[in-house]
Amino acid sequence: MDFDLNEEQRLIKDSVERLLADRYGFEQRKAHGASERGWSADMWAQYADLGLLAMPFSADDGGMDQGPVGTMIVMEAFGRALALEPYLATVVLGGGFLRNGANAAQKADLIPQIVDGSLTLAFAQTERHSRYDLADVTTTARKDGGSYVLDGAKSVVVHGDSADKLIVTARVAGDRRDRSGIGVFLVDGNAAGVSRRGYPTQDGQRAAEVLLEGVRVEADWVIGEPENGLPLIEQVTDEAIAALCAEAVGTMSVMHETTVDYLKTRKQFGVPIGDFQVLQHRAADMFLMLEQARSMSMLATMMADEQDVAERRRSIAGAKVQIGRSGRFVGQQAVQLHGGVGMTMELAVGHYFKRVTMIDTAFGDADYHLSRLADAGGLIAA
Amino acid sequence: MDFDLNEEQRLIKDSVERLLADRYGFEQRKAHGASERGWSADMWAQYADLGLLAMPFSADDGGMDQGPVGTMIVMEAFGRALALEPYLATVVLGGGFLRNGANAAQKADLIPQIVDGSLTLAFAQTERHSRYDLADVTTTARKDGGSYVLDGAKSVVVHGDSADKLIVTARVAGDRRDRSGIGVFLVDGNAAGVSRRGYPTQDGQRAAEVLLEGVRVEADWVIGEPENGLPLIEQVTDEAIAALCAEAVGTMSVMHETTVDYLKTRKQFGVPIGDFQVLQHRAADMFLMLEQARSMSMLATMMADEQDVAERRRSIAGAKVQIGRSGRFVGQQAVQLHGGVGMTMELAVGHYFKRVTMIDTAFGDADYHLSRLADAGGLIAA
Amino acid sequence: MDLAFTKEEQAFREEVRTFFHENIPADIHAKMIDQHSLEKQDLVTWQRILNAKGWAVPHWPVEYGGTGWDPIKLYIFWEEMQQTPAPQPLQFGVHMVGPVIATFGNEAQKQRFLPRIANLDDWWCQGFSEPGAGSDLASLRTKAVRDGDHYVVNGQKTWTTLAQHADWIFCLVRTNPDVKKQVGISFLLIDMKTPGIEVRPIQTIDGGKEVNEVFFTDVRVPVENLVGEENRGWDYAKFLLGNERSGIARIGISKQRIRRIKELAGQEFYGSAPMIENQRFREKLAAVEVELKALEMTQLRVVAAEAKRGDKGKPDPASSILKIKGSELQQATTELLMEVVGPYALPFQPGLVEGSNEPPIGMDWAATAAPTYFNWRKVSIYGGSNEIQKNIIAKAILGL
Amino acid sequence: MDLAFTKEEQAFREEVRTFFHENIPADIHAKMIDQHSLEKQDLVTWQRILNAKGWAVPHWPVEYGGTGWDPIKLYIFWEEMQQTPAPQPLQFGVHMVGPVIATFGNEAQKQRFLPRIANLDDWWCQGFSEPGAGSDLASLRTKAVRDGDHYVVNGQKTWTTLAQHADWIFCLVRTNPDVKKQVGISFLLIDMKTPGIEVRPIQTIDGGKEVNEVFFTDVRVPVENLVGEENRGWDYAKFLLGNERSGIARIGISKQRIRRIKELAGQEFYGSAPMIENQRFREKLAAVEVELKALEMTQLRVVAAEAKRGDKGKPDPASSILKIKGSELQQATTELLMEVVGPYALPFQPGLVEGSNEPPIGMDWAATAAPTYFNWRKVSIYGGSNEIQKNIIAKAILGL
Repeated sequence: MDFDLNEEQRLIKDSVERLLADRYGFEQRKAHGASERGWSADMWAQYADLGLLAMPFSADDGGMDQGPVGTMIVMEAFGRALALEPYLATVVLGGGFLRNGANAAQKADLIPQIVDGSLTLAFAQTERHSRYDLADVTTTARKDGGSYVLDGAKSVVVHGDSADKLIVTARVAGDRRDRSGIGVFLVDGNAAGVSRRGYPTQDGQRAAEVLLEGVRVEADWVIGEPENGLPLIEQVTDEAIAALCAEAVGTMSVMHETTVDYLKTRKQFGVPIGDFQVLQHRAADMFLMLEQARSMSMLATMMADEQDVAERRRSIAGAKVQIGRSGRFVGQQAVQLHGGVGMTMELAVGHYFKRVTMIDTAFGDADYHLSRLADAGGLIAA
Repeated sequence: MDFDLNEEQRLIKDSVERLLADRYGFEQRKAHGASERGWSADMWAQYADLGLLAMPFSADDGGMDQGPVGTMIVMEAFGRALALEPYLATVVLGGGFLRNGANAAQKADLIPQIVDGSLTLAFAQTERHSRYDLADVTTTARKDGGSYVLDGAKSVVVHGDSADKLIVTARVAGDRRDRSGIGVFLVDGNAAGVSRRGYPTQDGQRAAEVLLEGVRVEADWVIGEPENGLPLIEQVTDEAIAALCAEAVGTMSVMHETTVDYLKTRKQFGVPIGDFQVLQHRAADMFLMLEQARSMSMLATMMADEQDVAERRRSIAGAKVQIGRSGRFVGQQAVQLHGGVGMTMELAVGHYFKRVTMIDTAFGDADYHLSRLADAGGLIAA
Repeated sequence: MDLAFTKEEQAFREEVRTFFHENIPADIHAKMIDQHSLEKQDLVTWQRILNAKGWAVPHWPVEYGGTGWDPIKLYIFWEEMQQTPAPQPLQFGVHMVGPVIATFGNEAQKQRFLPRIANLDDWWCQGFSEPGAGSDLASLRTKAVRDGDHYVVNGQKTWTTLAQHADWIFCLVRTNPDVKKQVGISFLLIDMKTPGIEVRPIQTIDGGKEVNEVFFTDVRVPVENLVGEENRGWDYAKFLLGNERSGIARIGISKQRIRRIKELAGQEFYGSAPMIENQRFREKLAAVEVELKALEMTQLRVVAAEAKRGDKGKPDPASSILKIKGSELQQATTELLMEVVGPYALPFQPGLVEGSNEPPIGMDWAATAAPTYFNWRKVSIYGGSNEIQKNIIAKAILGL
Repeated sequence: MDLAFTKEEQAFREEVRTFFHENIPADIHAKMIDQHSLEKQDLVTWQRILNAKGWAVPHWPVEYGGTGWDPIKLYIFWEEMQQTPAPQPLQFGVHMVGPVIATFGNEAQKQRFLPRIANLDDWWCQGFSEPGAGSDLASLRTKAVRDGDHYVVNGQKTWTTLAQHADWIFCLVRTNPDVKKQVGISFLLIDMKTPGIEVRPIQTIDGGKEVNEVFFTDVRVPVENLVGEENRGWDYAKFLLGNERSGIARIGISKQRIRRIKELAGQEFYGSAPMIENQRFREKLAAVEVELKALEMTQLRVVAAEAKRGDKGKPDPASSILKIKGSELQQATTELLMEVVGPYALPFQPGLVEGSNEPPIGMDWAATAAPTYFNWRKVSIYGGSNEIQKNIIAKAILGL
């Protein structure tokens, strides 16, 4: 057991943090977000140069083989910078489907395009009534000769407006909410029958509603088994949740640091407000919640590729619970301790608060995962 | 709407508080509790003299017609003094069954005996596996000519060891947990077939396990309808819960006052510990929780005899939730702020903490009533 | 002690409820239910409906338009308005400067301003907060220097809600810099059309622009617009803030929101069953309802005590409980709605919040969930932060 | 970074777990599971089993009986002991005075005391707290005056756990009253058989008598029983308290309690179904498990950092997190058990807690629920109250 980064990991961490420190200030981020796609193509190219887009892929596939720890390092840095680029959508989720489910030809075709920055992806999963249930899929994929024809609607597809290709879940058999019969399909964003309506999100990113009307997908572009894709989908979303946990820790760290600084510098009644014991203890409580979240982010990282699926799912659910609760507390208190200015778009803290709030709603909020975890028997075997 | 006591109520409150202030100091209480029955027969006689034992009964029955507000006044004073006498068991519960369910002959026989202090009662309801479910009754009452024969075991019967008579719930028909078929029987404590094992309780009172083996009860001593006693049982326990809420408020008030006094006088690091802002805010939080509990105690009092049964039950459940949560917070913080000495039997605060803890477990804890309330649609109509 | 409302009080509740429901314009009612932004004209319309009925300013002295209702009736009136839900009157006039003018203003000021406040002919805003002052309100630096029969005002105010619509602003200004900070402050009424006033919006994290900065550069204010005595403004401000605190529990609003959440959580067929059938969610909701019911009783106790005392001017220090718990519960309802809306919290649709006709992403009520959650973080900050309220309880009630 | 335990660490865990389960006497194990009181002889028996195995004092320097395990193995060892559940070694010897003597004592003291601590030949208790001192430990007033080759000790200690069994007590005493309170304190070892010592039990609210007052009247202590230097006792005390804090999370104990609660809540057929089938209860439990898992990871991070630094003497200030959260979770498990036991929390059965054979009221495991809940309120008070721990975090970590 070793919580320290090795030399290579340390190098990655330093380089991504340096890049973001240089290029992702508050005003720069605002400019990136104001662009049409809502993120910076230039930064994306730089991530490619740094090798960040190659991180989780195996060396055989042209990647850097950095595993979940590598993803954790990048995502925590992205969380600290509130970076807007589709790293989670493309590298973690999209890359996750390729790493865990794709055949050799698919890998050989697509992974190099991700690595060199020329391909972005988005995961089209949520539907109007599915909420957080990954098995609740009504979009259909009808087999028609050597291809499938997809019909349905996908909702709140993060980065779905700018993605080159969409990874779409669709039902080839069974009823709504059946665990079997769900396939994973790679769909070109501009394919005939695909219409996308993009819009901004609360946290300054972008998403899309995606309509699929008679969209034809060649059988070559099915990822994994079309009759039984759910275990793959669960594996990849668990990896994505682990990544989001790390991002949330980065987000919370900044809110905590900013708040402690504010307590030291902001004066009221003639003294720094950090002299008030109640606010000192609040900052201590934030620290405690942050460190508990960091611990569970590490657990999620450790368990993201655990072979025992039930144990993986329980651990990831537990991590999401802690992240949701810590994020809410740290975010709310960061705003509260900043007072009115914490509520404005002029200060960074409010933007962090919004992002950490939206991380809670991604792939199931804290209460959702608490229920899942409780139903699965909790984290401590009886 | 008027939250002030009227002249008569004020008089009752003053007299009971004065009596308890004079006769129920810390050492005196210890002596009362150490007696064989665990409470003071002498105090009981004085309550009778003051008319406290006549409070809830109608004037026609020889009572003082003071209704739920009268009970609230007495119980809050008892809570402040941690009085040990079986007022709840005899006057509120026992008297409640007589007021709400007894026929004229039963009232004429028994109420005068309660009022003059010569009769004490206890409510034998809980069974080994019933938890807080009033319909979960397996004790049987078999009709045999003009009488019933009772068999079963009742558990944790508060003041059941010293009570002259027991009010026993037993099933005349139906299966365990059926809502119908439960009767209420008045059983002499020394009747043939009754065996009682008395013991002390965590809060310094006494209770008993009661075994009923072929106990014969004349039909004259059935209270209300033997086939359908549950609504009566629910009415009376709701009244008892309202009374317990008032007792808890008295208990919490003393803990809060004692703690604030302690903060003012106890010095550490050269200053009164009440100078520390964190402890000031904790005391403010205790005050807030106390006042919220007081408000719900008033609501429970107001609703104890509400005609709309569903609304009564929801309000009483809501009050028990607030009392449980406030009691836990105020009790735990009172001990915490007193530090080590708060954990000893030498200071009153620990005794109050234990009583308020046990009030939560009486007739259903906060979580139990929260479930009941939620299932009944909450306090605010959709 | 009689803990029930009297028959008369119940009849009164029925009367106002019926009036509100029968007289609120349908479009305004719909915006309130969906938590969409109101336009200036919406508030004007509603206020004039109330004024025509004689209910515009029921809590004011009868000679200036008040109804003479006792505090319990006033409580019922406001609670029913919140539960309708109907717009609250613009507080800066009706609840803030109006009572100050009625109590401390001279006769000319009363005649000039009060009827126009009651009819919302003048839109008022509040110039108290300044950058960097926060909870230490008295440290304000905007100064007013006497020059003939004018004051010349220079400085900056902030968090000025709805200043973009305002005809008038009431300001705390420093008229004597050489004394203890509380005793050199005056209370001025300033016409927003006076040269030298600039209003700049502050964008808040919910995407709204309801608050502003207001800059004063050599703004000349006639001395007749001074309320009461020079350098006594802090007393008037404390009077005003005390009034604000006792109304801040907003129990009717929280009740209405809980009803709305129950309705939405019952409709929504996310997952295998509506949210309301989930035991955890139902119990979370019930727990909020219990606290809200307790707070309502607490509020009524404060109101009844006030009715008994008869001195409406001095707020009960227990009103700090109303502020703390009231704001916590308002925030709790926004969190519950976030849970109901789930993944549809994410889309940012400011147009929809402002009531445009663009097609919504997801449920048509989803757009306001996250902005409301973000926006309502303010209620534990403003009006004296909850931390300040606990200081007040510790000192004024507990003597610590 | 490798967040998993190594194969060797896993094998080690298996080894100690097996040893504990195979070697703990059945009667002691049963008492631990039911949270019944242990007798003195139980602790002695278990300690000698450990000592025979060479595991009595694994964290001590190897020359005095330590095993040389790194901090992670030590963590595994203690966690497994807690989870067995087996008795914790009497901390006053093994964790408190032992390391102090090993680090600051002279050779004669080491030879004389350490082997007897390891074998529990001497029962030690702790004389730090005094009436009225509380968290301000350094304000202690028990004084020791040099008289030839003795100190004469007068004063009073309190909260002295298990002093009724003690052979020895280690005390902080004031040897110089004329300097700043921290610098006039010495660390003395006192034979409990010395004339002038009186032990009086303090009854606690759980009905237990594990703590005591200890009175010293002209107690003559040979100067050879001074540890380290005169007036340097505060340094040794800080060393000792730092050791105490990092062990105070007691994650193994909370884990074992959660297992026990799951078992009991699964058995119990109260109402229409076992408690564990109630969604609310199950989620409450899961929420505690999540926090406990997070704390375990936090503990491991602290342990690993310590292993890296190698300076076991200086506690990580992050250990304050372990104290706060650890105590909160220990208390949370006692509340969960209270919920499971329900109405059977009420009977007071001190005999059963002490292990008598009287027939229980209700379930045979019910008797300890309420006393445990009451008793464990202490864990947020002692060892530096949780409020003090937050002061430490604010100052030492956050620089506030």
